[in-house]
Amino acid sequence: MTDNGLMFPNVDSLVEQILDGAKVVIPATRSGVAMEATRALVRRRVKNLHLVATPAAGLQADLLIGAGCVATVESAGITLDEYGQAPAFGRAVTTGQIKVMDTTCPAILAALQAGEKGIPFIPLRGLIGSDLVRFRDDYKVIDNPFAEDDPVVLLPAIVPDVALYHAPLADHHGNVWIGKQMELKVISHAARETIVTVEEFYDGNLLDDDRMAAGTVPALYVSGIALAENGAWPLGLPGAYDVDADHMTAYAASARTSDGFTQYLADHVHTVRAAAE
Amino acid sequence: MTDNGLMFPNVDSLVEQILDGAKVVIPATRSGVAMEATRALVRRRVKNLHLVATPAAGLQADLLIGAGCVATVESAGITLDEYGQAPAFGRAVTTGQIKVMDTTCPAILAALQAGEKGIPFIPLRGLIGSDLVRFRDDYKVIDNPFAEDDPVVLLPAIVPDVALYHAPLADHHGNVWIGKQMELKVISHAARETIVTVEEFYDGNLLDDDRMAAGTVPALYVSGIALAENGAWPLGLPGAYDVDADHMTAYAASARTSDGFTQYLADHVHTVRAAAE
Amino acid sequence: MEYSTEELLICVIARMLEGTRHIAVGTASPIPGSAALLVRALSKGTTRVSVLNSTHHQFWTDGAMELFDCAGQGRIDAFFLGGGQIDGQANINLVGVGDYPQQKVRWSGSFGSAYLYFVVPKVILFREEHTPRVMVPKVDFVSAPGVSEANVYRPGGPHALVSSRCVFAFDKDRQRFRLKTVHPGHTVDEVIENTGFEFDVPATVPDTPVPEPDRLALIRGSVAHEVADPYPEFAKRVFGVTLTQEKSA
Amino acid sequence: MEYSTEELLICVIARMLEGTRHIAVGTASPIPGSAALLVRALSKGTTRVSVLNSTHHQFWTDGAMELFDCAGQGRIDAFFLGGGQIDGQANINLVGVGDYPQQKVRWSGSFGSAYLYFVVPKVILFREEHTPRVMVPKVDFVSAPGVSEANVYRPGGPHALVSSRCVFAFDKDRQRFRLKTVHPGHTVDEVIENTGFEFDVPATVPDTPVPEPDRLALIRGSVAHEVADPYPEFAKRVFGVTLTQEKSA
Repeated sequence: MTDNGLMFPNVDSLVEQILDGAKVVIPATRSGVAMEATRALVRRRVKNLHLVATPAAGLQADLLIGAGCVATVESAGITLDEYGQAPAFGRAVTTGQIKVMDTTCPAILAALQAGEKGIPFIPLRGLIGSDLVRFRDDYKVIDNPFAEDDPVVLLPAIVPDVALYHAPLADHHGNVWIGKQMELKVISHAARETIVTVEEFYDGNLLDDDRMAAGTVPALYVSGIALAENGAWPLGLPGAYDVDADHMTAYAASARTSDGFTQYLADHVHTVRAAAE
Repeated sequence: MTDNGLMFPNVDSLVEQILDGAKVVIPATRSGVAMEATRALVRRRVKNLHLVATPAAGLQADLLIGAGCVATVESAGITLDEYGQAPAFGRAVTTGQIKVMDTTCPAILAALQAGEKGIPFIPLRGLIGSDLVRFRDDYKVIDNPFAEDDPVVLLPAIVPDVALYHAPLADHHGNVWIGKQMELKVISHAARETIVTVEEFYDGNLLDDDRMAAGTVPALYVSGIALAENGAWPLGLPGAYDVDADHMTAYAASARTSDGFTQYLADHVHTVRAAAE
Repeated sequence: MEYSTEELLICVIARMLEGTRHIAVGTASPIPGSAALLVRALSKGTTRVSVLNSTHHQFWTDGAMELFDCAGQGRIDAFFLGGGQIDGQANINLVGVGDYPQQKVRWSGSFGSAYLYFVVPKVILFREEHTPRVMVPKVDFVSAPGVSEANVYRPGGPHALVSSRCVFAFDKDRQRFRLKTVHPGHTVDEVIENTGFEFDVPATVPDTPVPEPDRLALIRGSVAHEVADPYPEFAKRVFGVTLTQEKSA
Repeated sequence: MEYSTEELLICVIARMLEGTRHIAVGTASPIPGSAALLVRALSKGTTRVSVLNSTHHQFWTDGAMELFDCAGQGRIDAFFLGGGQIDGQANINLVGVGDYPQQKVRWSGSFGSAYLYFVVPKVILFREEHTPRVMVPKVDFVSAPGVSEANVYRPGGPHALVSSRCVFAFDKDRQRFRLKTVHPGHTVDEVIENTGFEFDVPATVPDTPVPEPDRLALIRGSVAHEVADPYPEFAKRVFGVTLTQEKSA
């Protein structure tokens, strides 16, 4: 193991890398959400984040929005899935507290792939005639130069400042194993920095075994790693553990009101740090 | 194991799926080249193939071109690497026997990714001012609609009829393991049909193990599989075996003349079938 | 044979999907998901079903991009969409009620609708609640339009709208719904009364066929167990089936 | 201390690359590859080197796309290109001699040049053969142009041209080469005579510095062993090093 500067002693020091106003790209609910890091960001009172969901988000976005950390959300959907609508998100939209850049899943994914490729924009079929295009000044409809009378939407590339996610494994070289959640590869490539929490460390080099390498994000893209056992809790981590359904049900009930949300933060976000201190 | 119609008893019956005139996308020399299937195609005297290299090719293209199977080659390079220039390719170009659609590696890869995404075209930086753009009527330079005075090249999507490659493993469900050769995933997605030879079969389902799934092309994309031990010979297969350097040196020497090339076919392509009959 | 409303709806949707090569099912669609799995069971394996978030009924290895890329390649033949609001031109609204962006009620968002509605040949709109607040004259926000100008690339689009009261077929030429069948126990007048948009009503509107006993048996047997993987709450509530904990290696 | 031409060239290129964050090396570049590995050894690990086709010196897990995507992201700071022909505007030709397409001599093709030359900040042109047939007034085919119009997106471009006779620096403003140093044993007149294109010659042209002994030791030690993985023939010929067969698991 070399001292490559990538290893952080804890999640709180790791999230110091994410600055106020950063454009932060986050995975979908079932892809490995860095919830422990999210709680650390709330404790740090990060401000004015621009969240980009890959391509949708849930509890993570709802917590950050409710805690006042978010200025803008770019997403195809924010939902607690079977636990209902995302209550803090709903409140923030209806009160105008945040700006929402509504879009459709493949648009956000294609725009991130454009960021990955270093191309300025990417076309996508569909969308034409939807209000998503009408309200997105940054989407353009052009005539396909390769055909006659064929309108097509162009999406500008998304280049986030930071990708933040939770993965099953990292090795001491800074390589991160994401399995088949290939959209995490895309966001790691597209973002300038990639900040990761992991369940555990892997002995050896993930790149030395082709079976592991196929699902690995090389250290080249990684700016910081910290250990966070159960780091996606109360969400699940594919292949490792399931969502904590009771906790999600309780969150959905608490967060229905502003007071309930504040109480949830006190009980599950702020107190943890107090206990650790 | 279900009778899913994907399993072919041998390579000769497998390559019957590739019709004269097909647009066939092939991998680069070190990514898993279906050489045994290529010899079967030469024996079958397939005609007028349009080869698309991902993004360059070598012995496979040279053999098919020399044997008169190819009308068009779309590639960033055809080379025998350390064994020298591709002699049959060179002859075919200087005599005008084949049409070459010259391009640069990332252009062919991006155009295949456009095929994968079902988008009609994709932009790419670079290229402007090169003769690649001048001689490719199908490439267009437009003004980036998202910036002022910013010319950018647009490449039309490539949707091959067939992807043909050799992989380390397939399971009996028709899933194919490609490891980290992710461009094989791209061509399997982009092409209408995917035809694969494999070193060996894997017991169980490759999709059931997340470590394997990350490097697996699902059966959804696969049209036919046949076993071909040493199927990339004389080229290498990543993680399995190296290139047969002596054979490559001998090929490069033989193929320097048309007669030598014909003799090579007789010795190493046609006789094999005679021996098997 | 007795049947539940869910079982009726599963059979209705399954009938529309027989012979389909590849059906994809979204995250919040247990009834369409069950219908797709029923069709697969009936097809003896020739129909492929990809249930998002299922451990066992999906074939994706390329992350969140793959469903959409796969649809763009023309490899997905049927999909389901819903809507907080649906109007008579088959426009759907998944975003919210009131003037955008600062709406009175905000829902989760448009998800894949604005793409899949264009590229999947057979999109079935499914919404159990059939009331004037859902079936509206004009949606407040068009997440995905039901119809497009002739020059817009659109191999896909709406095929039918299935609710707890009836089945509408979508007529692409007339750009309107036509009442096709009314579920047993419901009436044409009731449908008209509960629908905010205008639609065509033929002289006779047959009843929706009731579930065939052999299909009910399949639904309650293998389908119920298969659907418990992606939709455990649904399987428990409707079929009384609980999946024993079974993890992939 | 005695040294070979290869060792001189390795040191020349290494001097241009010190402090570079990430150097990528193509498939047919053993001398630049050795230079990059020398820089890495000198950097105590802060320089990253990605050698294509190497088992041990590359970090790619996203297939053939990754090098180019990575360069497009601005994560690759230096790369090497060659050319069957190179002209005085730093245009390179990897395609062939004569009128395209039915050329008299056909080479392999342009590979990544038409992209990487635009997006990698420091591109070093390397071609050992320094004769009028390589260093031409105007290339027959522009695989990748040395210079672009002001409005063309081009964070990258040519930094220098290294041959077996000399080092040229490229002057972006004047769009020409300037003779920077001449290798020991060679002369300015010889360079002029063997160069088909015009270039600037300063009043005094120093000799190319000879390899430093500590660097020679590194080259013959760890670098020779590391370079034997991607370039076994080269390592055997130049350093007499053969890699013992060592396969990754």
